[in-house]
Amino acid sequence: MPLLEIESLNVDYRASRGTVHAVEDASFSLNKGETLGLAGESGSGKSTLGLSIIRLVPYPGVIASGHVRIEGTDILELPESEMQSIRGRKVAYIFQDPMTSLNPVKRIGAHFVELIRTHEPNTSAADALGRAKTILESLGILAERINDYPHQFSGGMRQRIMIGLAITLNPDLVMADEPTTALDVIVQQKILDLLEGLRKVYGMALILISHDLSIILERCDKIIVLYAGQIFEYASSKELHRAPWHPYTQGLLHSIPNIELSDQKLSAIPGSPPDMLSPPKGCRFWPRCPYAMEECRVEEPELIGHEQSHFVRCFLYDKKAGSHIERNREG
Amino acid sequence: MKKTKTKLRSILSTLMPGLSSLSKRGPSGWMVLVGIAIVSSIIVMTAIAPWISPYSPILSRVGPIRAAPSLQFPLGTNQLGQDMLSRILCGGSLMLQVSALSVLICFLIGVPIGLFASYAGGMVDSTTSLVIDAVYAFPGLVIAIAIAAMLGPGVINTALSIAVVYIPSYFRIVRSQVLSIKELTYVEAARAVGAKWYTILFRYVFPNVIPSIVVVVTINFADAVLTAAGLTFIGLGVAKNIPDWGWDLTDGRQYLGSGAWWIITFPGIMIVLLALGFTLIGEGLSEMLNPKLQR
Amino acid sequence: MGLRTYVITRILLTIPTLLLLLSMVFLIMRVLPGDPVALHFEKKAEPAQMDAMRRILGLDKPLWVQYTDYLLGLVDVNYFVSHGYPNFGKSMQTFEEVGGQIFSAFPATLELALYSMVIASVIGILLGVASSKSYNSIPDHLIRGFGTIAYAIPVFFLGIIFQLIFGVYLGWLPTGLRINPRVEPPATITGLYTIDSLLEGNLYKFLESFKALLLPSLTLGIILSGIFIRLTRSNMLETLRLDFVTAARARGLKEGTVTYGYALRNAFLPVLTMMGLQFAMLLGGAILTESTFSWPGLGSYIVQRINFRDYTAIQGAVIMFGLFVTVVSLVVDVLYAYFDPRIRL
Amino acid sequence: MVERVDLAIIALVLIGIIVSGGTMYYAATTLSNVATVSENQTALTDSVADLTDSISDLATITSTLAETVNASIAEIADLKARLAEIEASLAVRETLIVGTTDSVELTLDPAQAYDYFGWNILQQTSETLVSVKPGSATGSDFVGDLAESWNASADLKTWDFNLRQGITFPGGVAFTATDIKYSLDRAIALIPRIPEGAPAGLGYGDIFDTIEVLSTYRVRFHLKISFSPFLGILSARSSAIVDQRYAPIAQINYTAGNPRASTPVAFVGAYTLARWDRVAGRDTEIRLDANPSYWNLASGYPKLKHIIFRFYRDAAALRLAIEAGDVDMAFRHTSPTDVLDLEPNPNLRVWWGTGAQIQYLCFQTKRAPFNDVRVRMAVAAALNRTAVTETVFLGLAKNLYSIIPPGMLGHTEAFKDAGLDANYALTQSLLTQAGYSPSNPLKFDLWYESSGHYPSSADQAVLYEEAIEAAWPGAIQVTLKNADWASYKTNRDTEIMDAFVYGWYPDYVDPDDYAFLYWASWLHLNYSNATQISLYNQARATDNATLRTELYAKIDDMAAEQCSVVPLWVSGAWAVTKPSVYGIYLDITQDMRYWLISK
Repeated sequence: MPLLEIESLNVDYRASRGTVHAVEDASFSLNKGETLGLAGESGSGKSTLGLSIIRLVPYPGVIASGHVRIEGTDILELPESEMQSIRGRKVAYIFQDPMTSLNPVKRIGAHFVELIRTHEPNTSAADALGRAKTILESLGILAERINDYPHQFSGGMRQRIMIGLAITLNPDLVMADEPTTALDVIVQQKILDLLEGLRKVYGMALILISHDLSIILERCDKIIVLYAGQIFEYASSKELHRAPWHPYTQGLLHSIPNIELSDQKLSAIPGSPPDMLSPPKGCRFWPRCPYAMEECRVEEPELIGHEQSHFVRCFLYDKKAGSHIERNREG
Repeated sequence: MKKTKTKLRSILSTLMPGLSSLSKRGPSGWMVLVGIAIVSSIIVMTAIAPWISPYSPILSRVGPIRAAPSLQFPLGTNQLGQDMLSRILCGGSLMLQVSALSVLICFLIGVPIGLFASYAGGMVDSTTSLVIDAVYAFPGLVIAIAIAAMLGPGVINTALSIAVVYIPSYFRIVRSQVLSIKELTYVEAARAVGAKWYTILFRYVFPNVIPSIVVVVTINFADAVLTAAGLTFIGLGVAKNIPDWGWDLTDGRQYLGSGAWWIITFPGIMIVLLALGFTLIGEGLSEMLNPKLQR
Repeated sequence: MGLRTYVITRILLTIPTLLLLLSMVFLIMRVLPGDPVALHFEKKAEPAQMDAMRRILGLDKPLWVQYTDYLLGLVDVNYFVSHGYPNFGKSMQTFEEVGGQIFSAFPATLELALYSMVIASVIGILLGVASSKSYNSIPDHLIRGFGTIAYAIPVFFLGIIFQLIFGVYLGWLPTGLRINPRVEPPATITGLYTIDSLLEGNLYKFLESFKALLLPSLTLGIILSGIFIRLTRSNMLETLRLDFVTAARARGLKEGTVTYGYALRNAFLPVLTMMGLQFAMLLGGAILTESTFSWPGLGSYIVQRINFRDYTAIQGAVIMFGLFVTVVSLVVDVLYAYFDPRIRL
Repeated sequence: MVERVDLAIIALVLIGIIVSGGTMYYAATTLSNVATVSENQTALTDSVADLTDSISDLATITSTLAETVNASIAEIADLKARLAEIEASLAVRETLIVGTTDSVELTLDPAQAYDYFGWNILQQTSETLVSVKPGSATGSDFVGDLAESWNASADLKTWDFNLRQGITFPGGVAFTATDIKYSLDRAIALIPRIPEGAPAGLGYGDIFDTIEVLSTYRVRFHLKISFSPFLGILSARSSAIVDQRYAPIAQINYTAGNPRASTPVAFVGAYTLARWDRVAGRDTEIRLDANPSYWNLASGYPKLKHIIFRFYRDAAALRLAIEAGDVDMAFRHTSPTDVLDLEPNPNLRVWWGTGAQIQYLCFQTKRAPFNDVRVRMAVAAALNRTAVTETVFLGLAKNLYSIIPPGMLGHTEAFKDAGLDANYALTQSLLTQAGYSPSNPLKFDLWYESSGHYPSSADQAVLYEEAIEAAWPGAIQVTLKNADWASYKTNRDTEIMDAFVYGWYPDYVDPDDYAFLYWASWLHLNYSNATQISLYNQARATDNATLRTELYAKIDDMAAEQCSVVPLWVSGAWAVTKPSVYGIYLDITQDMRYWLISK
């Protein structure tokens, strides 16, 4: 049984000006210890997808339909109290901006103690503090700083603390939403390595959410490419790297500088993501797609798969599952 | 509920195009709409009062003294046997005049001072701030009372005494805005290309201040109404031969004990409504204009 | 900058403010039509008598002399030591020491202000939090409605309504005065009846004075709570959307902890400052409340004195009010600095 | 780890909790007391029943019995104690609690006090040589208090008094003629230093010449002028006798700062001032205790041991207080509406009396339009007094057609006889003579005082304006203007008011204290009339009642032709008490004599 199983999940934002389908019919699954990457431009709904896994879609978002199963139990049916006990203990979430994700008026220690004692009520504050110290140590933060306030730490250190908080109760699944975008490049690598290392040590599954495909390619086993709330492509990172199917994925890959290909011409995808309030009819990518065809404008492609490892949402590939022979592009 | 909403919307949109767009702005939009509805209907009522009021509002003994509401006198009569309904219909004009005047004065004085002082900065700014804060840090009503007593009764005098109290809040809001806008890049840019200070002030800064001023104006309207009522309550109202909710409210008090609740209740409600109308507009706007609250 | 230096500088800064206020009032009073001298004579007043009275009141001196005399009086240390309050001069109408009058009236106002502040903050914060939690739902609208209406009611109108309901029809609570006329007021220690009666250990008196205090402070508190609800709500809405709140939820913390420990605790600081700013307004409301409830406080004092053109009394009261407000805002600032770890004093 | 910011919220909530908690606790304790008592008693009866049933567990039962009995006894005793304590603190018996909206203006020194309430308190604590007999209709029949008998010389310039003997000040010092001399000399001596005091106001300087002690119990007054209302002056509070020990001749109260510090409390009155608290220049509590050495104890005065005054801000509050039974008596002022509303109330009793407070309309005769007597008369004729007395005062004030109120000698109906009341025909003809018409309307400002110095003055003004303009629609345009008392007085002195309403309250009950209003210099009406003044002085100089009556009547008649000052109404007087209170005299003197009251 997979650790995480998402089935035809729909998340809507019900704004006063209309409804936005932030996540549309998303289905995938994740096993213990696996790493999954969620790639996509900002506004592609990757964070929403991530948050909906712990049922924290921000107002006015609502999970319209679908199932999110953690170890088989559908968390969308759980009462809030049980949901709370899952958050942080089974599933941990690391946020994009470490500067703002700690309570500015609470000491670092307090964050840990609070977390531990919420989930393990019969731990004494002292023990909890002890555990916090050791974790900080393991993250390379001096234990005596446990009584400092967040604003006294640098961004990198705060992200370490966030990671520390995430792994304190060694959860089965850690989600990291753009964990490094707010940090400068050198720190980024350090943080990612740290995450990697911890993951190996504790054997957690990891979902890495990022707009930066390159990071995901090098860190994740599986990759999901999201566009305008839809899964466009879903494959193992090797597969994807070798043969990206969807024109959008290809576009993304072309925009990554690659040392191996010396004579690579970098190219960005023309145009910009659609207005989610009124997405284009048919395939949502066709306005920007170099291979756009008649049917793309009319009807919406489905996610079709070949083998269990590679799925794509594009008319360039035959509806008949099995053959992944590309149709001649002239046709 | 829904029906009435749509009905109201259609009415308003025919009344004034653009209002309907407000109703799309969620609850805050609706607050503004309702506020506008209340205020405008009161204004209209007061305007047409002379034609629709059944009796002269100041003619005494048109009926028995302190008569309870009846068919002949729907809102009863007061201690002089004047018809309360007529007085309610006409009684708004004074409040409206006073509040409108005081807002005008506040605006004409507070905004320019705020703009210039804070734009000039330095000594000018700090000294004006000191003075303004001195006034601001003080219970406005006391100042209003003192000045009202000094100037003596009268619409303009009352308006003035109220204005003095609220000028500081204009100054402060304008100042805070200007100080932030001053540093914005496009203002910097304008300065860099050598735009004159007044161009910057009025072309670039002022337009950005307006929204927050609008909020203050509406809130000020509400406060002016309340303060005017308060001054009358303390005995600094205008002469008694003009129908005024404030006076009726104040008088009504001494007839409560003998059970004449209608003398005080209706003018009280009217004042609350008027203030409420303005407050709704103000709060709605401020919520709409507050970027932090936009979702 | 250490806390002490901060406080001291703040206090020093209030001096020019107060001086400014004083000078303004000093001038305003003197241009007011109406003459404290004439007010002493109901009918016949020969010029000689008028001059005599003018001399007695010290109004025969040139204005600047009066002003400087007054200022010198204020800083008269010996007087302060002997009387226990600064020398505000003598009332121009009753010839009593203004300082004494003010300090006998001040506790009433303080007590009223204190209780209404507590009521306002408790109502304001609790309802504000509640409505922000249920953003855009029925309870939210109801609470906002309450807040807006509360803000729009003239304070004395609400007071009169309360008197009518609780005083006249139900007869539960007294409609005026600080304590039931049949009860001896408690011995003055703090001047706050509720506290003094407790210090006296006389619960009967406490109950009586508390009953008397209930309606006025409720009136003022409710009016004020309107603003506090709005403040708390908007600040909570802002804070609730910050990352660390979501992060806290993502760590599975109880909703209560998240709301109060995280959101409110951060939203509270700006609310605190605004409360400080609202204090002046509270005192303004207190004036009307006092005259509605026959409350013998500084508010009704100043109104009554303005009618008598009692220059010295009004100057004293103004200084007192100004001092009160500035002290409160100072306390608020210090509290803020103390509570917010990001600000180091 | 306690976070700092917690404290803020906690602190806020805590205060709330403490306060409400305190109340809860108190309520709980009292209630539980009562509850346990009844519980114990039921338990007791039960156990008695058990006793009869079985003797087996007699021991236990007796023990419980003992316990319960003891317990209940203890509880009851406890409750009794509390009750007693409360009662004691209230001292209900022999105490009259008076609610009022008045307050002593400044001091209780006869040489300075010059306000109704101050005088009213002084009247309880001090004595004068003579006073008006309670219930007197005319206010001119005097009885001796400190004086036993008196006689005046023919020219009314020399007055002799034989004093009552055996009267002592509190502390046993005997009262003699020297005290009379001392007290009045003091009052006169202080005039220059207390220019606003009553002696100055009543013109002691112009009346008194010298005071001569003939013997221990005989005193003689030499006057500068022949002065018939001299007994009136002597009955005024400013002529009250003070105790030399407590009222040094040089003492001016306000120099002492605190008026109480220097207020002579030991007079020879029926009551002594036991307590006088002021907050912010307004009385908060006044308590009078019976004077153990009062000269008239023999005849059973004062009837009550204690008089306690409670002070309310306004009539509305006072009405609620008497209605709720917080006070035994409400005097000065419940509004006409309220008093009429309370009259049918079986738990209350309303006492009616004669008023002497008057109001009148003044014309600025210096300039147009009112420099023309016809215009003054026209407006006077347009006034509708009845509308005001009936509508505003609900009939509790009476139309006044003479400056001298009814009951006093010299009172006439002059203005009515001259047809100067709601006589629109006269108004129109007079205005036509003066050249006014709808095409050339008469315009003037009508001023009223708006800070509550006079009762419901705004409502009156509205009615006056209405009546005046109704007299000749279109031809009269009145602009109603108002000012607070301070400004009103300034306006009076600066003579900017065309026409204004003013009031008068007597210092002593005699036409002499009213008639001069027609030409009073301090009204700044620029009106004076030698004939009237000479008539006035003649009336002063004789004690022949019929002659005086004629003289005052003449003055009134001339006034009705001149219309410098137009009398409007005279107040009524009333007090509201609980039915158990009696002995209240509301006569023309306006004095409330508390020593006559019992309950």
